[in-house]
Formats: sequence, structure tokens, C-alpha cells
Amino acid sequence: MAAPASELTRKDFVSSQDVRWCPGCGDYSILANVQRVMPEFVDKKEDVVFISGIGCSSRFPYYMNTYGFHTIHGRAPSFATGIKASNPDLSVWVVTGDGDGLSIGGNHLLHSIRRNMDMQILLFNNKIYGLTKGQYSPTSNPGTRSKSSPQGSIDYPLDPISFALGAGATFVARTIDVDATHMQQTLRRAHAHKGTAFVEILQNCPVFNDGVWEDVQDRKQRVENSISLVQGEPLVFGTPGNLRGIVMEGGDPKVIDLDDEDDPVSKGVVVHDEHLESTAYAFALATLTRPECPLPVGVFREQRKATYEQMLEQQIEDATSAQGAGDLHALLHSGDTWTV
Amino acid sequence: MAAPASELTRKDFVSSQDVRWCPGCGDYSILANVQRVMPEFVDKKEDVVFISGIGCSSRFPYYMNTYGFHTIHGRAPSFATGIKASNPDLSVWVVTGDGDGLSIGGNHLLHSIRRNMDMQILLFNNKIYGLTKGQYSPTSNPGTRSKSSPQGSIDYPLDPISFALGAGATFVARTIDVDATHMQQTLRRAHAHKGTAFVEILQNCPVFNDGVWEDVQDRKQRVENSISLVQGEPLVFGTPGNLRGIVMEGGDPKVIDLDDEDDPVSKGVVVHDEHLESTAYAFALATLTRPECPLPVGVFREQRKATYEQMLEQQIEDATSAQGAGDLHALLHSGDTWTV
Amino acid sequence: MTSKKVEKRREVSIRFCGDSGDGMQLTGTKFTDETALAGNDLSTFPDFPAEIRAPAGTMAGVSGYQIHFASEQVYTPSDSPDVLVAFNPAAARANIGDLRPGATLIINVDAFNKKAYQRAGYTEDPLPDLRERFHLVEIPLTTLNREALSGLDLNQRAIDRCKNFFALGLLSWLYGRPMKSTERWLESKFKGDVLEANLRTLRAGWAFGETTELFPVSFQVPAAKIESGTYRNITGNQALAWGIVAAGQLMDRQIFFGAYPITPASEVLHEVSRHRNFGVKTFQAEDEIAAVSSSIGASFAGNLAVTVSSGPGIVLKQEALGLAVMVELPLVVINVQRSGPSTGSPTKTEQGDLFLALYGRHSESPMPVLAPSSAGDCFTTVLEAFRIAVKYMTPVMVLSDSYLANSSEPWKIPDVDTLPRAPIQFATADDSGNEGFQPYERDPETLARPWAIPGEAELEHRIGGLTKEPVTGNVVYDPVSHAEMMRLRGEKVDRVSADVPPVEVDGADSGDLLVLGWGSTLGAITAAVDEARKAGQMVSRAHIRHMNPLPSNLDEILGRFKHVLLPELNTGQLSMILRSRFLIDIQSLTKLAGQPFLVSEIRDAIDSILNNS
Amino acid sequence: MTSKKVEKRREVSIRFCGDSGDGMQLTGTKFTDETALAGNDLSTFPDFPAEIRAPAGTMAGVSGYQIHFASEQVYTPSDSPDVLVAFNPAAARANIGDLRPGATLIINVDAFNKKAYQRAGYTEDPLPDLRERFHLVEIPLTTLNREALSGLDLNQRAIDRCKNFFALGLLSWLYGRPMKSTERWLESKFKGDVLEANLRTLRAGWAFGETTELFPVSFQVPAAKIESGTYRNITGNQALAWGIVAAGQLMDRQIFFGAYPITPASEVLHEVSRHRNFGVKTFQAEDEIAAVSSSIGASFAGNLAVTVSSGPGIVLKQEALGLAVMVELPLVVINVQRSGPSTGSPTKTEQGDLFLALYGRHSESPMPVLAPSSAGDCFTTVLEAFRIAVKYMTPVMVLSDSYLANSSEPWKIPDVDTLPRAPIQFATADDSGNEGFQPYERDPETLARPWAIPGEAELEHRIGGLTKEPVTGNVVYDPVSHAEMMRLRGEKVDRVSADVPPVEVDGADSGDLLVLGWGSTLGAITAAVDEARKAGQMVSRAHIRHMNPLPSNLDEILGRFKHVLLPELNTGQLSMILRSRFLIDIQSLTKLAGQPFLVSEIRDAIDSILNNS
Ligand SMILES: Cc1ncc(C[n+]2csc(CCOP(=O)(O)OP(=O)(O)O)c2C)c(N)n1
Ligand SMILES: Cc1ncc(C[n+]2csc(CCOP(=O)(O)OP(=O)(O)O)c2C)c(N)n1
Ligand code: SF4
Ligand code: SF4
Ligand SMILES: [Mg+2]
Ligand SMILES: [Mg+2]
Repeated sequence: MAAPASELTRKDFVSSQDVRWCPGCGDYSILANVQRVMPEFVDKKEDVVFISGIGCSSRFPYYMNTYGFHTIHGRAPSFATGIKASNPDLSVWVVTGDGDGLSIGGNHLLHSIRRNMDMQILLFNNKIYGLTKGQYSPTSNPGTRSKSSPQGSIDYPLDPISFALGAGATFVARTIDVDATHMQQTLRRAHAHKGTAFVEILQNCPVFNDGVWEDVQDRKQRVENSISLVQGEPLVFGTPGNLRGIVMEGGDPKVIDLDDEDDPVSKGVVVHDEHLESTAYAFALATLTRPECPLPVGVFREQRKATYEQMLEQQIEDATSAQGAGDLHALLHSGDTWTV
Repeated sequence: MAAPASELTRKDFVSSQDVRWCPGCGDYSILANVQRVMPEFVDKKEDVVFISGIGCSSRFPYYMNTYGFHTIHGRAPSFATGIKASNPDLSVWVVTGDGDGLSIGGNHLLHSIRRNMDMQILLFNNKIYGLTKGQYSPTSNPGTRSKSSPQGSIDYPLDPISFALGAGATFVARTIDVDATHMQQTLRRAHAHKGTAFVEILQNCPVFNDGVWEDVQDRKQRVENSISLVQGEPLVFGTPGNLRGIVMEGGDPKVIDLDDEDDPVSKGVVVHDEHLESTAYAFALATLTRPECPLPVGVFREQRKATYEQMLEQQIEDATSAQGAGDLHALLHSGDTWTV
Repeated sequence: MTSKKVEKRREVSIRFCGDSGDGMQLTGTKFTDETALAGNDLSTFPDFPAEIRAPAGTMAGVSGYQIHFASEQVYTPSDSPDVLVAFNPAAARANIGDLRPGATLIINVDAFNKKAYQRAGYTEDPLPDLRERFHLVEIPLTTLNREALSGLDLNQRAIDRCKNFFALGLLSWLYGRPMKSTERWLESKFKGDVLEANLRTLRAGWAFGETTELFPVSFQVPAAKIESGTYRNITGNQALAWGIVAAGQLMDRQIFFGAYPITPASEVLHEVSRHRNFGVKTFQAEDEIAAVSSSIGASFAGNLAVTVSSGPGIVLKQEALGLAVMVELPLVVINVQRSGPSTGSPTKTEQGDLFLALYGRHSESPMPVLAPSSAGDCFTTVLEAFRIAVKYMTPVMVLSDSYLANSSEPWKIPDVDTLPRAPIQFATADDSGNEGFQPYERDPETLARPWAIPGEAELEHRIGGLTKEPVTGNVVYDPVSHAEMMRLRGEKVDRVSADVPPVEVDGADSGDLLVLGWGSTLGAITAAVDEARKAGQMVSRAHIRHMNPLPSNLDEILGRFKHVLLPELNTGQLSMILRSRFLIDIQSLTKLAGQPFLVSEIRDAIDSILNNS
Repeated sequence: MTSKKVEKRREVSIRFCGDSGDGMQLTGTKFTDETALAGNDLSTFPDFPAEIRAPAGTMAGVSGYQIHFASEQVYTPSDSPDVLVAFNPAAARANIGDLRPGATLIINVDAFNKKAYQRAGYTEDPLPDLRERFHLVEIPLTTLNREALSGLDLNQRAIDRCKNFFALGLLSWLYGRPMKSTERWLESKFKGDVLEANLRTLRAGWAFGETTELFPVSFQVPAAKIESGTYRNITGNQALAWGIVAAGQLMDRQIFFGAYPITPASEVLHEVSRHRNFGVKTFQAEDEIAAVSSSIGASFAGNLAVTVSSGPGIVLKQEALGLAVMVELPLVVINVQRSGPSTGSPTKTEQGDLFLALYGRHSESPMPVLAPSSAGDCFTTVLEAFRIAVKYMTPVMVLSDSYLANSSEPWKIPDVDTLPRAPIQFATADDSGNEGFQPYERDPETLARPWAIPGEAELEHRIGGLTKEPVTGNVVYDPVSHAEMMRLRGEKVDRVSADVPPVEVDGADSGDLLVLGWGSTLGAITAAVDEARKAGQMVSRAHIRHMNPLPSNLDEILGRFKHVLLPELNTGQLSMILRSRFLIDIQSLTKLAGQPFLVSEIRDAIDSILNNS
């Protein structure tokens, strides 16, 4: 674990408000983990802002003893954009849900990701609208029976990771509500990234979509059904006696069986590299679908590019050195004037 | 060229309205090509509906002598969704621009693509807001100097093809305003596809963004700067003496030089396959960026999946056979009633 | 059956309250069904806190359900319940303020331990004080329920979750409610041990009533004399949903319903989704803008289109509604109003969106607006909205609210055969004259333009949101065409007046005071006026359902009264419109607390006007 | 210089019109600059057709620019130009209706061939008729320009494109305008042959005037007596942009400007973008919702935030504006109103969005609203909007319109040192009391809550759109808190009255008729009242700039006049508000044609009231 950056402790980030999620909701553990890692990131909690939209997940800011803004449905990334542009020194965190972020808010998420401001976006994906009591969402499995789809949903689901990569994200990761260690690692990576860090957090909604992530939440099933992406490590998963690896065939990822004693790399198993120039590889990983393939968790991609706010500040500097600091009198008298 | 499906001719699709684009606008040739191929697609022009948002490009429906709806900015795919769901027999075409479709309308485009209704979406990409007189758009090249970005734009551009693939598109293609033959082929393919066919059309705006596509519009430069995707053909481009091909390295596409007498396939050059199960390959093609790599034109991907309207009709059928045809009296008397 | 004395009561109101997890809404609904089947008139008011489950035992988590039933007509859930059933101290504390001294307060005394009452915010044991102020009945509900269910193969939590049915059994006994409907419902919903448990505790509750000395008498509320017919309970949202389904049947056309979930409107979507066998197409869009846009698209293609939402969602739809006004396509927009600006209090009620309906689009963008006044009226109003939309080729907005949405009342089921059938007339090739088809040629009477749908030969045409020439619909920029189309759109909506029946006055035709209302305030206003009359005051009453255009006799009626009182759950929106239109000093009674009017609030306003004049 | 006779004129109005491609806007602007430098008062009205270039030579493609200048005060661009310069038959046909019989009509006679006049919709040669009705001056503009530029290395198209400068030269001679500013501008804009061509034809136009027999005299319009000071021409959009930049300077805080392009508001974004050296951050968002949301975010973070749009875009912002009302953060929202519902006529003018500003959000969501009344006033109004926003912690809407946006007037440049400086006071750790920081504690006078920005220690707090408790801002659902916060939000906006100066009456303090106005109608109303007075009528005039809250002396003023006439470019929105508020029979004069009022329209209304009373 990284050394704390500050004197702050987890408790400093706990607000006085009663937490209003249902018992057993995956949001609790996400909250706990975020509160746990925050002291590593900042040494003044007043520099932290949590921004959310509307949804169960979007209640998050109320429980963080930092600055917080619970905005309107789907628009949190836009509010965050204004906040970060106004004060680039702040540590800006967006919390959203699969409905808030990908249904009504899909466009803002897309464009925020594209602009690459230095902020973290945590998308809690429970594949359902929790707050409005259980309608299917854009990430719901096909055929999901919900209040608004009594015969099963007929929308093809959106994959948040593919979406983010398609938008040109510079940092994309996935983690799971119940895996505290992995989540904390992922949050650290997201925070360390200079640019927009998009993190999908798989979250259980025990009330309206219980068990939808069971195959990767359950410790036993997880080893078979997920693959952990680790920089420089070959893409191998499963348990001894049943090891498998990921190879690429002309751009398409495939699963191959491995013997325990195999050297995966010599078998063609891909070595994970977050930093490839092109997004193609990360996207290929995102297309892995269960049950045939394991679900990747960890960091899909990290790429360093100038952030929007850096370039904005730069333009202000450039303009100032080219035109001189703004002079209101001169502005008002620019061009043709006449004196009476 | 496919045989006409009807007695109709190009002229039947020309409306009485004066065309109001600037002289030299790329929209003219798109209009002409669409009018030219329509007789191949339908035998009754009343079955055709063109729907657009707002923008120069979105004036399109006025010039087509079919049913047409010039709606509001960014929402054309949603209007089209309602039209197609209401009457699946119609041939539904959406015309949008890079601003209309990818800026304000990004979310509707995303979700329409995801739902896979059987319609064609033509996105005219001139990398600028034409109608509002020249502001940069989400597809504008970095550093574009425009009315709203006098120091150059600082947004990273969105690639329409990657976006569509990230949304799970079942048909994705790109063509160029000035290449009539290629455009007509592409329109035929788009029309033949059962599902949402997304077509990016590179379009010149001589007034506000002249020459932005010159390297692929100009016939001479085009051979060096673009690669034509043809099913079953190796990805080779350039001219004899300067042939090059695309290979995949662990999911990442690269350009290699070829000798004229080389067999490209044995050199590892990829053979184009639109129908691969996973989107990874198509996405890899979309990441090809000039000047290092050529810009692919043609069909990136085609995949057959049930359309939204088919599934919707199916659910109505299923419900009807399970519950019987709707009986209003029975509905009103369902559950507990009492008689006074 | 019971050996205890039975007393008659004319009316009773009961409020069940407890934690969100205690099943209060269910208990209330089942008691309501029993009551309806017992032949009483009734009115209910479910009042739940927020959208997600609050921490157990806190004030924030309290959920309530009130029912008022009688052997005569019932207009409201009643200002103050006769009986409060409180499952925990938080529920007691949150609701006690509405109770009259001496009213009956039935509590689960097992839940009144120190930890619990402190969690509720009591600093000391509230029981001594409650005993003093109310007729406190202390029942060890948890214990009794556990005893009743001992031996069943269920864990403690599952057992405790049944205790609301014990209470229901007890209250059913107390007011002689037949439990058949509840038993039937349990049988349809559960099986095995869970069914057994619920049935057993329900009956144990009844038996407890019969034997306990806590209740020396039980009560009987004779059936009300109501119009003959077949009845059912219905909530406003259910009635809206059925109205939508019915419109498709009566107009012989498929329904397209574009929606995005939002409290308190989502149930309309849920309910309609269940009836695909009527050929209705529900479409859950990615947001409200897509919901309304797809609906307008569907209307263009010839479906009967409807979109349903609440405050924030309606705001988002306004740009597209402006387009619907411009292209003159039929569309029904239902706004189940909720409380407060921005996210506000999503489960609470208000009538704050009248201005939004009329003026919430840029420029001048007129649209007919209707407001139902009771749960059952929601059904009728939706049908009327569709009729107006199609006849005049216009979007129509319906203003329901959270109170109507959730509260229920007995509804006389209409005879389907007598509901007006109005198959739709689309334009045909015959409508295409020498000059070709003219999409903005108007019906001389209604000013409606033709509805020409894709697929129909010779009617190809283009529409859009730009200013257009009259008749041809071609895009133009000249001031004359612009002005003429602005005028025509306005006049068309004015002509809907032809379909607006005159307002009826209940009571004397003229006099000192008219209490005017619209929408969901009908019950409270009627009850207040009723009381006032019983107290000898001369008060008349009228209720508006057509908010735009207004009934044409309104001017004349208002002129006949010395005072006009207009209660609204907003800052006086209709009042402002009428004051401006008629230059009459209408007195506005406003309330903005997320709650419906109390009868007493309106009575007080009546008193104060009559006493000062 | 010239040997011809020079006559004096008190005032002249000229309209240049031609194809969109003919450069009429440029010609008009340059003539305007020359006129301003000549010391006249002036008013202009650019009127262009649509957003994209229409087919050449058609009515749809006609673009016009009118200027009215005088040696006395000028209030409007004038109802009817004295001189119409028409570059082609379509331009003549589209504008001729506004011309008085006998007025001067200067045409490019080269463009009046058969093909051209038919394309314009004339069935026969219009010249004979025009000669009869007007003082027709037939100039072979195309030919003369070609002659002037022969020998230059430019193609025909490039040469023909210069002919507007020939016309400008000619008109400059005719009215004795100094061409220096135009020459300077050309030199800054072009170089090489293009510069040479424009300069040459400009001077050729002047020389042609001097020599041709078509114009026996030239005219002189002496400088106006205007307040001393330094002046410049300014359009409303430019003034808005500079007001925004100035606000940042005067309040010593960075500006964040979130916007999405839309006609006619985009130029404000363009202009502000050019001044990043003032530390302004312009942000072109993906849509209007993101534009306003990012602006509110910026305000939360302590920037001075502004968002600018027009009708459809403002509608889209309303949901977020409701949140701004709820979280009580300062924000300036500028609506450059355009004409018609839906997409309507984007380049045309209207005052249709007053209701939208006041009532376009769900529930009750009060917001101060200001309306500038002239191009220059846009600057002042923006500064005032920022002051109110910050002082009262509230969003404020400014209603400009397309007419103000594009028309220009001489503007006396304010002395920067006398502009009020008001550095912002943010909350500090000292504002955090024993109970911790209370985000909804209010200033007792203004009711403003503290502005506490991220980065400031000990003030961590959470805000949002849910109903909240007074003082703490904690999320609650109880009716009492809900009602209290609804009341407080309303009262806070009412208290802005303290900063609203009383309305001033121009003319007698009481009498038969007061003409009341708001926004961009000031010029037309002033001119009409002026004319009426000159004709001996007793008419007073008052203009409202604070639309909400209204000036507190309004009631009293209205009461002193027998009649009140209120001209508005809508169906009578302010009129409705005032009628309702004061129960006074205000007479509404409305116009919805996408055009500003003519002076004569208001005069007629004045006459009709005074003659009938
Ligand atoms: C404009 C608007 N439309 C609809 C809603 C209703 N609404 C609130 S949250 C929500 C969905 C939330 O889903 P998600 O983001 O997945 O959050 P979860 O509750 O599952 O954590 C909806 C539809 C709203 N508040 N505002
Ligand atoms: C709600 C709304 N916002 C903004 C506008 C203004 N607007 C019209 S078209 C347009 C951009 C068009 O760009 P694009 O789609 O690329 O079309 P092009 O003109 O380049 O073909 C904008 C911003 C509008 N009409 N409506
Ligand atoms: S509804 Fe689901 S997501 Fe929401 S708080 Fe409850 S368990 Fe969590
Ligand atoms: S502005 Fe550009 S895109 Fe628009 S019509 Fe003109 S050339 Fe075409
Ligand atoms: Mg969710
Ligand atoms: Mg474009």
C-alpha cells in the first residue's frame, strides 16, 4: 500500500449524514474503499470535490466529508468540467450509475472522456435503475425482466469499457464492489493518471438485480470467470490444472487452454500492455464476453496526453503574452472611435 | 450496378424545393447519389422517409421527394426510432452532421445504433458547424481555428467509426462525397443491411472548412492516403512500386511495405472480413490514422442480429398468444371488483 | 361470530405507518381492497418518504398509508385520522402531529425500547405522554406474530416480516372487513411456508381482536349508497395507463408510448408495458428527449403517441414539444406533477406545472391542457386528450399529480360499449388536389391540418420546425407568412373551446363566494364546501378541467360571485391567469409543502372571506 | 472638391439590399462606421434571411442592412427608408413595399435582365412601373465596377464581388461621408490585388458620384449635438460580450463562459473567445445542457459563470437552471431571443421568452430577469446581472433579442475607472460556527446564502437539488422545511427589489396615456411618443428593465394614467403579468412577424386610444 500523503485518515472523509442505501447494497463497500484510499491522495480534504448525477449511486457525495455536488440526472460530468476548468488544483471525482452515466448522460460522459480533463469518473454498474425502483438500464443483460420490460428487455446492452474506448479514453479500468484490494489498487491508478480516468465498478443491487454479477463477485467463480490485467504479465487465468490464456488472431482475441507447465508467452499468450499507442488492443480485450471468455478486470489502457485544462491555461498564457494582460479601457476603445 | 427495383427514376426523388446549399458544397453530390440509388431500393417512393436534425446537412429531406421530417438539433435518430417502430415497413433514412449527430445528438446516435433498428444513418462529416457559420465540431482536427476557437481547438476529436463500433454497431462504413461510385456501392450495402447501418460520409464545406479532406478527396492523393475495404481481399493500398499492406501485431494494426510481386497474404497482410464475430478487428481498422496509416473507406463491419422492431413485434405476438388479443372490458374488470 | 358488542360508525379514517421495510403500503392497499368490497366509499393517501430505503427506525424512513371510508360519500383521506397504527417510535413521532387528542393510537409496543425511541429522536420514553394524550392501545405485535408462526420453517427475519398481516387481521376484525380478497391475493402471490405464515398471522390478528380485552367493541361501517354499477379500486396512475390502452382500442390504432422512468410517473409505463397484447408499443428511451422525440416520430408515422413524465422530465421535453406545436401532429403528454423545483421531493405532490405546460416553451407555442380531478377521472381525461389531439392535430398536455397518482378510490367501471369510438381519418390521395398535396391546408372548422402518413401514395411531403408558408408548408422567411402562421396556431387551440363543456356550478348560481379549483384539489374543496354548507354558509363551488382553452362561460360565472377563492398547490398560477384575463380580484389560497390541502385549510379560508365581507 | 451643389438634410435613412453573396451586411457596416465618424446619431437594422446561402437571385436569398442617421437624436432605423439601394430585382421586390412613393430607389440596372426579374418572381419587366412610382436611379453597377478594375489580375468573379464597394463609394459621396475608416479597414483586411481592387472601386464610386448627371446634388447631414465623450459603434452582441469580459475585471474574478453555438447568440461566444488574455475561459460544450451545467459547476468552484443561448437552447437549459435556483449559486444566463416557436426564424427578432424566463421551469423556481433596451445598454445590463447574481446568490436571466444583437448604435464608452468595482467575498473558515459550516445560513438583509468554494478549509459541504432543511441544507422530506425553503427562495428574489431603481416616467407624471415598454422596443416607442408629442398629444412613456422583481413604484405609476398601452413583440406577456398583478386594463399592442415595431404601428395605437377616449 502506498504511504499516506497526509495526516488524514479514513474517518476524516466520513460525513455526518446517515447512509441511505438498502442493506447489502454494493455501494457501501465502494464508499468504504474510497474513504480508505483518499488520505493517500490529498493532504487537504477541502481540495476534494465529489460530483454526481441522480440515482442510488449518485447519493455518494453526501457521505463524503469533502465538497460535494449532487446535481441532476446524467449531467455530472458537465458540472465537473466546469469545476475543474475553474480550479485545476482540485481533485475532482465524478460518481455515476449505469443509468445516469450511460442512459440520459451518455453524451456528457462521452465528451468528457474525449476532452481528457484530469478527473476520475466512477461508474457504478448494477445493470439496473435502482433509485426509480427497478427498470432495465442500457447495460442490462438482454432479456432482463424488469418493471418496464415484463417480457424481457430487447435492447442490446452497451459495454461501458468499449464505450469509453470508442470515445478515446486515456485511462480505462474495471473493478468489483466486493474486491476491496483490487478496488483500492484501481482507485490509486485512476488517481495517479493525469487525464480522465474512467473506472467501471461492478456493483450488486440486491433489491432489484440481485446476483447479476455473481459469476465474478463470488470468490470461487471469479478465478474462472475473470482475468486480471497486470502490466507486463501474460493474460492467463483459471486455476492450476485448468489454466487458460488469451491470444490474438488477426485482431480478434481467443481463449486457449494451457498446461500448468507451459510458458504462456511462447504459446502466443498476449502480454498485457496498457500503454500501446493504438486503442485497438484494449478494445479487443473489452470484447471478451462470458461465458466463452473471462471478464477482464484491472487497467485496460493508460495513455498520457495533455489535459484540457492544461491546454486551456496555456491558451490564456499565450494570449496574455501575445496581446498583453487584459486592459478593459483598451478593449472598449479598440477599433474606430470618435470624440465629441 | 444492381437492377432497379422499380419503375422509379432518379427524378422521382427530386423535390420541388430550391436547394439552398452554398456553391461547391459536398452535400450536392451526396444528394445526387442518394437520389440516383433510391430507385434500386424501393418501388414506391411513399414508403421512404428521410429524417434529419438541424444543420446544413439536415436540410436534406426538403430536397427528397419522399416523406421527410426536418426535426430539431441532434434528435433525428429518436424521431426515426418512433417512425420505424410504428411502421416497420417503411424505409427509414436519417441524415445528420458531425455537430448534429456527434455533438448535441451523440447520445441518441449511440442508443439508436445500439438498438439496431433497421434504418440507415448517414453522417455528413465536414468537421465543422456549417449552418451556424463555422465553429469547430467534435470531429474537428486538433488546433482547428474557427470562430469559437480563435487560438485553435483544444478538444481531442471523436472518430465517428470508433464511436459507432464502441456503441455496438452492426454495420459501419465510410465513404467520400466526391467518389460517386464508391458512395453508391456503400449506400447499397447500407440499404441491404438488416439493422442499423451507420455510414460516415466525408464532406467538404468549402466555406468554413475547405480542404479538410483533401488528402482523400483528391484522386491522386487518395490512392496513397486511403485504403479500400473489400470483403475477402487483403488490405493493400498504394500504387505499384509503392504498395503497402496492413498487418496486425497483437491486436494493433501496422503498415508494412510490399514489393509489387509479393503475395500480401503470405507477408501477413490481413484479409478483410466484415463478418467477424467480435468487433475488435473492425475497431483496429478504425484506429488507423494518417499520415502514418491510410484512412479506410468501405464497410468496416457487418453483422446480422435481430432488429429492435422485430423483437418488439415478436413480444406483441407473444403477449397476444399468451394473454389473448386485448379485451378492454376484461382489462377494466381484472382483479377485485364489486357490484352495487 | 364475535361475542363482543358491535357499534355503528358513519365514517372512519385510519393511518398505517411504520418503517419503509414494514410493508405499510401493502397493508394499506389490502385494507383498502377489503373496504371497497365491503361497499364503503373511500379515499386513500399513501405517503412514502423518498426513493430509496432510509436507515431503519429513523424519521426519514417512515412510510404511511391513510384510508378514509364511510357509509356516505368520501372526498378526501381526511385531515386527521381517527386511528393511527404505528409500527415503531419513529412512525409515531412523525405522524402524531396529525392526530386529534383522544384519538386511537395503536402501537407495536415491542418496538418501543430505548434504542428505538432514541433513534426516532425521542429523548425520553414517549409512552407516558402518549398514554395521556391519546387512547393508546399497546399491542406486542412482534411477540404475537412470532407466537402465531412458531413451528414454521422460516427464519426470524422472514417471520417478523409478516407482522403487518397480523395488524391487518386485527384491524379487519375491528372494522368488520371481509378478509377474502386479502387471502385470495396472498394465495396468488406466495406459496409454501411463506403463504402459510401470512395467512396464519392474518387470522391470528383477527382472532386476537375477538379475544383481547384491549378492544371491548368492534365497529361496523355500513355500505354507502352509491350509484349502481360494477366498481373497482383504482389509482390515478393505473387509470392513466388504462386510459392509454383504451384510447388505442377506441380509436382503432396502435399506441406508441415513449418514456423514460421518473417518479411518480414510472408506474404508468410499467402498467402499460404489461399489456402488449393490446398492440401497444412501449419504448423505454435513453432519456426524456428521446422519449418525446420518438413519440412525435410515431405520430408522424400514424400511431397514437403518448409520452409520460414528471417535472424535470417535462422540462426536458419542451424543445421537442415546440416542434410538435409547429408541425401540428397529435400527441398526448402526461405530466404527473411532483413537488419542488429541481429534484425537489419526488414522491410528494404539487400543482406547480401549470405555467410550465402553458408557457414553458420559447416564443408563443400554444397547446391545450387538461387536468383530471380524481383517480378515476384520469381515465376519462386521457381519452379526451387523445380525442382533442387527433381532432385538432395538436399536442395536448395532461396534468395529473403525485397525489392522484398514488391515492385510490372506488371507480365505477365504464361500460366499454358506451365509450365513444372514434376511428382515425388519415388523409388519402384524394386530398391531393391540382397543386399537389398541401400539408398545411386547414379544416375550416377546427383549423386542423391533414394527417398524412408515410406509406400513403401521392401525399409525400416534408415538415419541420422552420417558419413556413400557410397551406403549402414551404419554408419561408417573410413576415406575413410568419405572422399568419403564429395567428393560426393560436386560433386553432382557441377553437378547441368548441369541445369544452361549460363549467358547472355546484350550489347556488350566484352569491357571496365561489370556490374554484382545478385538478386534484377537488376532494378537499368539495369536503370543505360541504362542511361549510352544513354549517349554514352559502358557498358555491366549481371545478375546471380544461385549463387551456378555458371554458367559455367562466367569465360570466365568476362575475356572478362577490368573492372567488382559488386554492392551488402552487403560488397561484391559475389565479394569475384568471385575474389577468377577467380583471377580477380572485383570492388565491396557496400551499407548497408537498402535501395536499387539508379540508380545514380550505374551510378556514372560506370562513375568513365570509366573515370579513 | 465637388463642384455640385450640396444640400442640407436633417435626417436620412438608407437601406442596402441584395443577394446574400453581395456583401450587403459589410457595405452597411462600413457606411455605418463612416457615418458615426461623421458625428451623426444613428441606428441600424441588419436583416438577413436565414442561416445558409439561398439560391442566388431569389427572394429567399435577399439580405438587407438599413441605417438611419441624423443631426438630431435617432431612435429607430426608421419605418421606411428614404433611399433603397437594390443590387438585383429580388432585392427590389422584397423591399419595395417599405418604400414611400417618390422615394429614391438606386438599382444596379445591369442585374435587371429578364432571367433575373423572373427569378425574383416578377412576371414582367418591373422597371417601367418602378420608374413611375419612385425616383429611380439606374446605375450600371456591374459594368462600372468592371471598368474600374480592368487590368487587375483578378478573375471576373473576384472582380464582380467588389461592386458593393463601388456602391459604398457612391453613397459616401452622396452623403458626404469620410471614407478613411473604410480604407483603413480594407488595408487591415486584404492585400495585393484584392486590396487594390476594393480601394480602386470604392474611389471610383465616389468619383462617379462627382461626375455623373444622375445626381445633380449631394447632401450633407450635419453632426448631431450629442453628449461629449468618446464614442464607438457597438452592436448588442458585442456589448454583451464586452460586458462579460468587464464583469470579470470589475469583480476581480475569472469568467467561465459555457456555450453552445446558436443563432443569433453565437457571436457573443466568438467575441469573448478572442479575449482569453483577460483570463476568461470560454468552453464550447457538446450541447446547451452541458454548457449550463459546466457553468453552474464553475460557479460552485468560485468562477463568475455565464451561459449564452437563444430560445431552443434556453429551453434545454431550464432543468439545470432549476438546480441553480435550488443550490442558490450565482449565474448569468443570457437569452438572445429569436423568432417563432421551435426552430422558427432564427435570424429574426421577437420578445417571446419572458414567460419562458419566469415560468419555464417546473414547480416554482423564481429567478431575477433583466432586459436591456439598446445595443449599448446590453453592456450595462450584463454588469448589473452579475452584481445581482453574486449579491443574492441566484441565477439571473438577461433577455436580449436578435434586433439588439445585430443592430448598432453609437455608444459613449464608459470611463472604466468609474465603473463600480465589486471584488467578490467568499465565505471563509470564520463563517464556520460551532455547529460547523451552514451552507444555507442566510444574510439577514439579502437572504443570500454564503458562497463557499472548494479549496477553502473547514467549509466542506454538500449541495444538491433535493428538498433541504433551512440553514443546514441537509436533505429532508418534511413539509415544514419544504414550505419554508419554497418561501425563502421566493422572498429572496423579491428582495432584489432593493436594488431595483424606481421606473422613471418620461413626460407628464400622470395623464391620459402612458406607453409602457420593455427591452428592445425602446427606440420605436420613444420615436412614436416623440412624434405624438410633436403632434400635440399628451403622452407619457416609461420603460422597464427589471422584469423580475418589477420596480416597486410601478403600481403607483400605472394608477396615475387613464390608459396604459404596452407594445410587445409577443402575445402580451408582460401585459398579462401586470394586468394580473394590478388588475388594471392594460392595452396590449402585439406583433409577431419576426420584425421590430414600426414607429407608425405604435403611433396608430396611441392615436386610436386617444381618439376613442
Ligand atoms: C431528468 C430526470 N429524468 C429521470 C429521473 C429519474 N431517475 C432518477 S435516477 C434514475 C436512474 C438511475 O439509475 P442508475 O444511474 O443506474 O443509478 P442506480 O440507482 O442504479 O445507482 C432515473 C431514471 C430524474 N431524476 N431526472
Ligand atoms: C438546440 C439547438 N442548439 C443549437 C442550434 C444551432 N445549430 C444549428 S445547426 C448546428 C450545428 C450543425 O453542425 P453539423 O451538424 O455539423 O451540420 P453542418 O451545418 O456542418 O452540415 C447548431 C449548433 C440549434 N438549432 N438548436
Ligand atoms: S435499490 Fe439497489 S442500488 Fe439502490 S440502494 Fe437499494 S440495493 Fe443499492
Ligand atoms: S456552410 Fe459549408 S456545409 Fe453549409 S451549405 Fe455552405 S458549404 Fe455546405
Ligand atoms: Mg444502476
Ligand atoms: Mg458539420
